[in-house]
Amino acid sequence: MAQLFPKKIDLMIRGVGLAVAIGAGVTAGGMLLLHHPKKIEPGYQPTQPIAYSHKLHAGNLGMDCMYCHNTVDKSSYAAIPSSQTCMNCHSKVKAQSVVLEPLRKSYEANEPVPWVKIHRLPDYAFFNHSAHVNSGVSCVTCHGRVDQMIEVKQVQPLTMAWCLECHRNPAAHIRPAEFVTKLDWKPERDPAEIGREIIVKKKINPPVNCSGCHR
Amino acid sequence: MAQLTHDQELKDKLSAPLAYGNPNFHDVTEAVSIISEVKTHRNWYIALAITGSITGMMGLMIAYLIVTGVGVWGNNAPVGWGWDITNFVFWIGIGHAGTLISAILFLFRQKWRTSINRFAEAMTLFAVACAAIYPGIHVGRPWRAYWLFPIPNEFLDMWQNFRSPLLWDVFAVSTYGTVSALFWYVGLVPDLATFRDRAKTKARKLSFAIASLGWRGSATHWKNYEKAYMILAGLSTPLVLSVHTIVSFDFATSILPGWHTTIFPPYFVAGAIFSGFAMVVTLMVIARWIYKVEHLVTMTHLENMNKVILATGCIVGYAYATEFFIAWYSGNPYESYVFFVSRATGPYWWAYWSMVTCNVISPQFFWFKKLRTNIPFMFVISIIVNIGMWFERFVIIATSLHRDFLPSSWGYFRPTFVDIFTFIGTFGLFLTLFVFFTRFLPIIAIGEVKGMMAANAHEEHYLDEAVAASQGKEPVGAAH
Amino acid sequence: MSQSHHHPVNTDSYYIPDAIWDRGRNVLGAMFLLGWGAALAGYGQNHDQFFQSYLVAFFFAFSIAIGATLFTMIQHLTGSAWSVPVRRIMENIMMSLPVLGLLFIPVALGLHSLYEWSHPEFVAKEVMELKKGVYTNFLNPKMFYIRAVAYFLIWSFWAWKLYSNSKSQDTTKALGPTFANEKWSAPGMLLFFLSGSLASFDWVMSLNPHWYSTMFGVYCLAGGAWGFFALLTFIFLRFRANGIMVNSVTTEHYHDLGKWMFALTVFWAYIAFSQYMLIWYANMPEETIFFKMRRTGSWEAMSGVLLFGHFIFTFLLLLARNSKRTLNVLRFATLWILAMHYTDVYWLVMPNFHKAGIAFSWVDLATLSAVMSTVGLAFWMRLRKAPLAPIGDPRFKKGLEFQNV
Amino acid sequence: MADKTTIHGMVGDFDSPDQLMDAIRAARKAGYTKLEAYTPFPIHGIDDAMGAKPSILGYIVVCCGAVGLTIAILLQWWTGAVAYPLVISGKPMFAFEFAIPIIFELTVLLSAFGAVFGMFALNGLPKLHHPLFNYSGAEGITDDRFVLVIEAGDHQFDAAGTREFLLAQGAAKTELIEE
Repeated sequence: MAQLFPKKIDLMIRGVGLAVAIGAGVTAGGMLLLHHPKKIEPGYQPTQPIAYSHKLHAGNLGMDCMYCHNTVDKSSYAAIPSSQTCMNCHSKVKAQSVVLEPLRKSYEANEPVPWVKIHRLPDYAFFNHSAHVNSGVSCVTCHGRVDQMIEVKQVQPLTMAWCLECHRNPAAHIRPAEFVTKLDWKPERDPAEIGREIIVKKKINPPVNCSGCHR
Repeated sequence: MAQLTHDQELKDKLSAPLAYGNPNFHDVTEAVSIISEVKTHRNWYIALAITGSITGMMGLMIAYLIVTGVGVWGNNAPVGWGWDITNFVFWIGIGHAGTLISAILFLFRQKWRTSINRFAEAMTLFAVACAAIYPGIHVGRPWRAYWLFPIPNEFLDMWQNFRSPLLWDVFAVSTYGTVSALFWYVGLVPDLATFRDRAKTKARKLSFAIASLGWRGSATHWKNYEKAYMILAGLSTPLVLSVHTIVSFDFATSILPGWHTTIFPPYFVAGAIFSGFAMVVTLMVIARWIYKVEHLVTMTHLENMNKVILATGCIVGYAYATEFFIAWYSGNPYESYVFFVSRATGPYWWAYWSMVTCNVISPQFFWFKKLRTNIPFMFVISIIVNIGMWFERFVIIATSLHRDFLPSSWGYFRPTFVDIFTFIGTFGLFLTLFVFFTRFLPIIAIGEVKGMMAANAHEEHYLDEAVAASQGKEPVGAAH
Repeated sequence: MSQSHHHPVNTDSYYIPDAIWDRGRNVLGAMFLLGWGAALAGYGQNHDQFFQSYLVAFFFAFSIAIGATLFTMIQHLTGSAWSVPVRRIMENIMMSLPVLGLLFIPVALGLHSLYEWSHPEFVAKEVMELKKGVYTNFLNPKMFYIRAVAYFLIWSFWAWKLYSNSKSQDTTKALGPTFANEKWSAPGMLLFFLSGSLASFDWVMSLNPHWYSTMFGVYCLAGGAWGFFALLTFIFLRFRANGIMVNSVTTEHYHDLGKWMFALTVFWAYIAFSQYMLIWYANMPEETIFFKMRRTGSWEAMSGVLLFGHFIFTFLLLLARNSKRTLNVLRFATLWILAMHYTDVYWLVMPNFHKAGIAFSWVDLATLSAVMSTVGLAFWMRLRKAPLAPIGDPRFKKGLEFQNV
Repeated sequence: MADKTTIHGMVGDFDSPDQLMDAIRAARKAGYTKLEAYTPFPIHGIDDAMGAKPSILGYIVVCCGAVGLTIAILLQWWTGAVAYPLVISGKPMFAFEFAIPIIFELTVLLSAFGAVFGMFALNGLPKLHHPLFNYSGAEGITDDRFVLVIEAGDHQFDAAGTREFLLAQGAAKTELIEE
């Protein structure tokens, strides 16, 4: 039997093996670092059928969130305002604006404006808006400074772990109910301290078991 | 002459022959290697075409399932686990015989394992491959199947629930698959070296040279090899028990009547060995005939396997009996309902009694030596046993689920064509892998058979002495 | 083949020397007299305590005997050679079964002290409709006695058959009895497994008539087999110390006996853990009561002793190859295992009576001594009636020269 | 000898395992120390005959198993009780009862890795180039030949003398193989 391979083959095999092992380690580590959930920008920002500016309405004009989203403290769903709500003002203000053409059409045809939903939770996750709002969780906690956004985009990951972070340790995110829609609220004391007092008073106990949300 | 034949019979009865025709070491190499070395036969391509197209059909079914969703299966409420889990447990169970033969019989110094262990280990691997398909597609989103593994997933920033038996299963099955593959490969290395040394073509020589890693068979090699083999056998033995034990935990940790019973772990293990041995018999009967290795895989091997089938069949029967007895003894109305109504007399009575007939009654024929050494008969029984063991998993799953606690949520499971063709397709995959295995790799552990022959030759004189002593004679050359 | 193994010349006699036999008889006889005397005194003092302690001792001896039978049959079925030199002693322990039939009488007499279900007023209070049928048809004194008689008839017959077949070979060296025992062993395994499980349901599980576990029979048999291997090894170590069969039972055989003890340590732990985990996990009150009782008061400490002593310590002790080949380690292991097996049986039985915590009594020791010395004396008598090993077995020579790889 | 560095050793090729065993014993008696035997299957007792030390693989496996055990405990405790605590059907965040299966599986998995890769490492595999493959009859080793190589590094090695010695032990064939 003759040698099938040259003498240096065994050294080469070990070299290649080592290189592959190091490469795999670096790739795995890199993926873990770059792909870490905390590194993923939510940033979902679809184009809406009407170029509506939250900054103008909620920020500059100072309209309360609940003027339009009027069910957030009563229902599990947050209402998207109907065209009628918009027309309360826009039948007078900027009544002829080209930008608002789709709105007027929808109003006349009695059909909703096809707004694109931005903050979507999966079907298997049950979320109750009123429970959160009435407990004193501000809009800003999940939706960010909408009053500063011309076009709304998603700023929080809305992942399960992100929900749980607050459910496990809610104090810092709880404020008196009257300030829920005040997105730029600045407490004079430690917010966690205020939160703890409210938690005791309202007996708030966010669920951390599976069936709390997956019903 | 008559005396000699009679003596030989007695010797065979004391220690049944593990090879016929007194082959020497070279004959063994030749008999096994030639299978892979001859020019590929036309029938091989035909076999591959058949099994390959069945596998292809499975591929189509799985593609359809993934594109459409698990609604294409017959699973419903309340029978949320249907054929997917049934087939998963069925295939995992089949695999167990391979490890049993390679590891447990090794530890028990059962020499008859040597001719069949390679084949049985291959069966383990292929069966685990078939089984692993099911959890993958059952999750609904197979492209997320890696969420089963302990990697924090990138979207939810969460960890698996290690308190769930389903996750234990992931660990058990993947550990089992990995360790079986390693065990199989370690055993193959010396035989791959044999193939390398016999290879005539350059391509064959190079590929086996690489696969055998430069094995030389030095005393140092064998020393570490035997130690590794012993340790792997020692590890695989509890491992194989743990796999079906953990599969049984999937059911038994719940509080569902008919699932929650403490005998499940050993009962599942026995059932797995039972079905696995039956599958080995089915395949071995065909393979030893096609590849003409009847002198190496002898009737002794087949008979011993049938004895194991009988023993494990009785253990399974013992478990059925205990469950029934305790269901009655407990006085628990839910337990009684499951066993006496749901299973024995309910809408699934046909499945239940098929299971009992195939698993408990059919192996009883093996009490008779005539029947357990009859090749057509054992072939039929081995298939019946596998049908029975499939029914066992189906009965456990469907009968316990189909009667929920409220009569309003009672149901009945009917498989769809996707269920049926996927299951048939797994047999295609299983056989395709076998077709490749028998073509390219040594189907019998050449080195181990030689080792067994050397050891046996050494023990021949004990038999001579014993037979002579029983006839009141001193054996020839009794000076030992 | 010239791979000759160089063995010392085997000069063993397979008959027990009279002096040693007399000494053994004296020790066992003294134990017998003291044990039964004390046990009867205990009976006079407190009937209930006597029967409870007696049940522990009886079940301890019984589980070892049935373990011996199962393994004797396994040796026949697998045609194993390594175990032939030690098989006669296995068979001799197996032959305790007829004696245990006699020793069952006190259990039968103490029915009302032991089993709640034997009291009609307890049965009358039963609220579960289906369970009432169980009392009528199964758990009642009459059926209990009938079953016990049936068990002991089957067991004694089978044990006698296997034993006499084996003994008949000693002089004839015929092969027939080897084949016959193989034939008897196959159905025997099935029968002993079924009846052994049923007996452990009857005698121990039904102490709490509402608790049930399908695994319970396997649990008791696994523990019994474990205790049996310890006893077998212990006997051979005593033989060795007295110069009996020193060349026949070598380190190689002790190594294998050690492996069996190790394997059964793991097997018992597997069964015990599976039973515990399934009940713990499902958390159903009618099942968890069993473990709740055994985690009450000082019973919890005994549960811990079982976890660490029965499993973890023994596992680590016997894990290494060297410890199975070092006879001093092995001697300690056998005593340890026997103590742990007794603890296990005690733990199964006693919490049903002493709910607050462990309550050891001197009667425990007295009954243990009484039962074990009775079984032991019968063992000792048989020891002189036949060679100490099945010298006519066709695999005997092969077994003598057996080596571990 | 000037060319000693390029010579690997002298091959003695035997017909049966018994002849090989006798040759090994004789070679050791004759004072040879650098021996290696090559056989188609493991031969019982050959390690004793060659005076080889027992394999250390067991220790490697125990270490790997201990690592697996530790990883399994830490993984389950850290993920379940620290990083992602979640109440699931009233079970504790970490308890030994449900931790056992994965502890067991990972211990076995890493032990098996230790056994297989440890064995390859101890045997120096893969080794695709080896002086033995220069022997013209090397193919027979994986079939039915039993080969003893007395290596050139042995202080008693002497091509002619060693060949004589091997032939005297009944070698069917001898050959000097190069490095």
